Amino acid sequence: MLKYANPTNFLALAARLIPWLAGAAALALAVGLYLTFFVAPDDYQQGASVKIMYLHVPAAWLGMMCYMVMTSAALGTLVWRHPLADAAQKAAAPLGAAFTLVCLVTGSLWGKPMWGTWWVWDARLTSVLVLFLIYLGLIGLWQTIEEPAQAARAAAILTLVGVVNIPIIKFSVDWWNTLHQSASVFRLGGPAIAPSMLWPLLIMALGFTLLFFTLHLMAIRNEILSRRLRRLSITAAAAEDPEVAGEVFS
Amino acid sequence: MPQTEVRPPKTQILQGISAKALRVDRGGRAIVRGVDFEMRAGEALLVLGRNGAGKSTLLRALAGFLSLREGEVRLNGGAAEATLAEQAHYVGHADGLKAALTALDNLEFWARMLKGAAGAGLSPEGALEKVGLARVGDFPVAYLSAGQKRRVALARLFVAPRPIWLLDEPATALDVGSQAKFAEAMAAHRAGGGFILAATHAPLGLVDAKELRLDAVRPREAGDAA
Amino acid sequence: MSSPLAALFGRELRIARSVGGGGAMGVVFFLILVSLTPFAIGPDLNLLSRIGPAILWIAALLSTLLGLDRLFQADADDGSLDLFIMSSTPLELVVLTKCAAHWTLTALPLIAAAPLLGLTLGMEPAALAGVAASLLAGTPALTLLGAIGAGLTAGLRRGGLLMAVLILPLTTPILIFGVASASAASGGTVPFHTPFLILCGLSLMAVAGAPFAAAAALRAREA
Amino acid sequence: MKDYTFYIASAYGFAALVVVAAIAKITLDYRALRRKLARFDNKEQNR
Repeated sequence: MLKYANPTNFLALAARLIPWLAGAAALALAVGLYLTFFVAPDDYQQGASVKIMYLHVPAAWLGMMCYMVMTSAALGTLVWRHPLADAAQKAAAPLGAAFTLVCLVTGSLWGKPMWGTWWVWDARLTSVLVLFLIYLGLIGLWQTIEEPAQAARAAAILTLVGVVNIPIIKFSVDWWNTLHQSASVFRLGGPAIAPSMLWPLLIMALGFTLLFFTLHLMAIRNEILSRRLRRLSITAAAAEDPEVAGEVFS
Repeated sequence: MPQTEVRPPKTQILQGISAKALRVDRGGRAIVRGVDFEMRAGEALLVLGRNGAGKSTLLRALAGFLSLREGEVRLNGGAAEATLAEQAHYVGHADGLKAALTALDNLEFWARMLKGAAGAGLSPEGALEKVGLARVGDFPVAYLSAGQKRRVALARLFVAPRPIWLLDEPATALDVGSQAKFAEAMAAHRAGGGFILAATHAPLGLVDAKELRLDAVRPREAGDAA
Repeated sequence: MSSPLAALFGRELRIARSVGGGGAMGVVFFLILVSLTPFAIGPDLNLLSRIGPAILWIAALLSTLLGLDRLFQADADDGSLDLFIMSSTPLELVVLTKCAAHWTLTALPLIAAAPLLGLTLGMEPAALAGVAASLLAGTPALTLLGAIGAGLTAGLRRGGLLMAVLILPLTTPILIFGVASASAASGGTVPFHTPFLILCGLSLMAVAGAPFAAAAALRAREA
Repeated sequence: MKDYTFYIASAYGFAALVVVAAIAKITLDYRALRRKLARFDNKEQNR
């Protein structure tokens, strides 16, 4: 695995992988959408509005999964000080924020017909909102510190502190209030929803995951190139110094 | 040959500066006291003295950042009721550059912000060419070295022509080549009727410049202006 | 606007965009403050919707002020402030332009976000419109008063908190009439336009007076 | 059963909007970076 760890090899690998990943993501999403709209039955209570679940739940999973990817990249930064881990970390934060935002908005749009209000301070939506705020904080941190390696270490520490706190947040928010239907998919007794509804959900989740990895690879590639641009610009600016000193102020 | 600047009308050209018994306090203490000097167009004044003698304080007072406790500065000629500060450039320890912007953006901004009555100066590209930084014009200033930042700050003198140059240790962070060339630019400014007041340790290569020793100034004793 | 001020306005926007993601930090702080209140008060939407305007206004007040302590700090550190003082453009107009740039970057997104966040507090549309209108009228005064504080504390080490302590008491009238007009929008004895016009008056007063106070504060620094 | 098409449409619309925005931003950044890097390519091969 280490062979791909150096940025140049990674760029070559990414260039090959990205088209395949993008294709797979598009295919999975297409199948998922088809199943959602043409095959899956409506819910006896919620009617067609249950179709928003196929968007809302995968987005929530992706928001969480993205944080896990960021945490492992953070370990990569702190333990092996590897530039690729820095790039993976920085690339994941905006994507995580995007997925949690989709989760929040679709949750609100799903909640309106079901609970009558745009937003309800229930346990799971609130935890996702806090996760969204953590993502925004991380993005703010990345933008404020200019020097890439230093920013990566700072973000890594904040990510790890976050990952320790997320279960605590989850528990305290649950304690604070619970209105949301209990976790119907991962109930201890296995999924409670009908298989005809479960399949579209899993395929949509697969589509989202593939989409995430495609975008993540592309964002890592951007990050590597922008660090290279920064390095080249600095050396080019420095190169200007010695030999042209003679011609100044002429 | 530097681009010839547009000549302001005769009456507006600054003929001279005269300072009488200047006193500047900081932190309740008289840092600079009893300072007098006379300058005519084309002259240079070297403000000398050990660290803490008040060189920077005097220049900052002339630039209008600090108020004069006693004494006054009179301008002879120059734009109607324009203060000394509005006809002067000040190059201090800080370069006045925004690290996030490129050198060209910074100079473009200061050209419009400090545009005096004396018409337009060099273009930002021309000014950067003059300080030998033409090729790094579009890099963010954050990527430049201290010496390069210093030269971008000095380029400010050329984008908005103002008769008086207040220079506080202009030669710091400049390599020998740049210092020699900057001396030539100062000579050109003086030839065009400009004034230079420089606080410095390093020799600036100014030809027949007057000297104003600050640590020689004792309370109640007129500074030696000649 | 004469070209130096237009150049300054453009520069402020460019700097904000390239470093620290523009005014986004202020809006995120506003979002966090509003989200935290229900954790303290509880998830009961009826209660939250009644005090919604107050929550949004206090959050807007704090995020506008705390974003302002850096208004002159960066220029003081890199020497730009000295050159502003030397430019032929009066310092008062420079201060006004910097406040306008800061207001565009921080307050405008905040005013756009306020109604959305009001939804999470269960507020109904009339109250949301009231909050947005009152913020639009009140935030200029907040920014300009904050600029005075920023002028006083530019260059001081612990400027940020001190600035808030100095200026917050002065913003009480803006808060009172701001929340009053926001609440009046969703019915109630007081008609909407009464507190709203007073709020506009406060802002106009700030536009007229604050630049002189802030410029005097900057000149008095005698760095 | 009430008609929820508005909510479903806006949910999927918003999700599509975010996905397209993410893709657009990443590809535009990529192109801009390649353009800026081209300036250094002649002087320096990618090490």
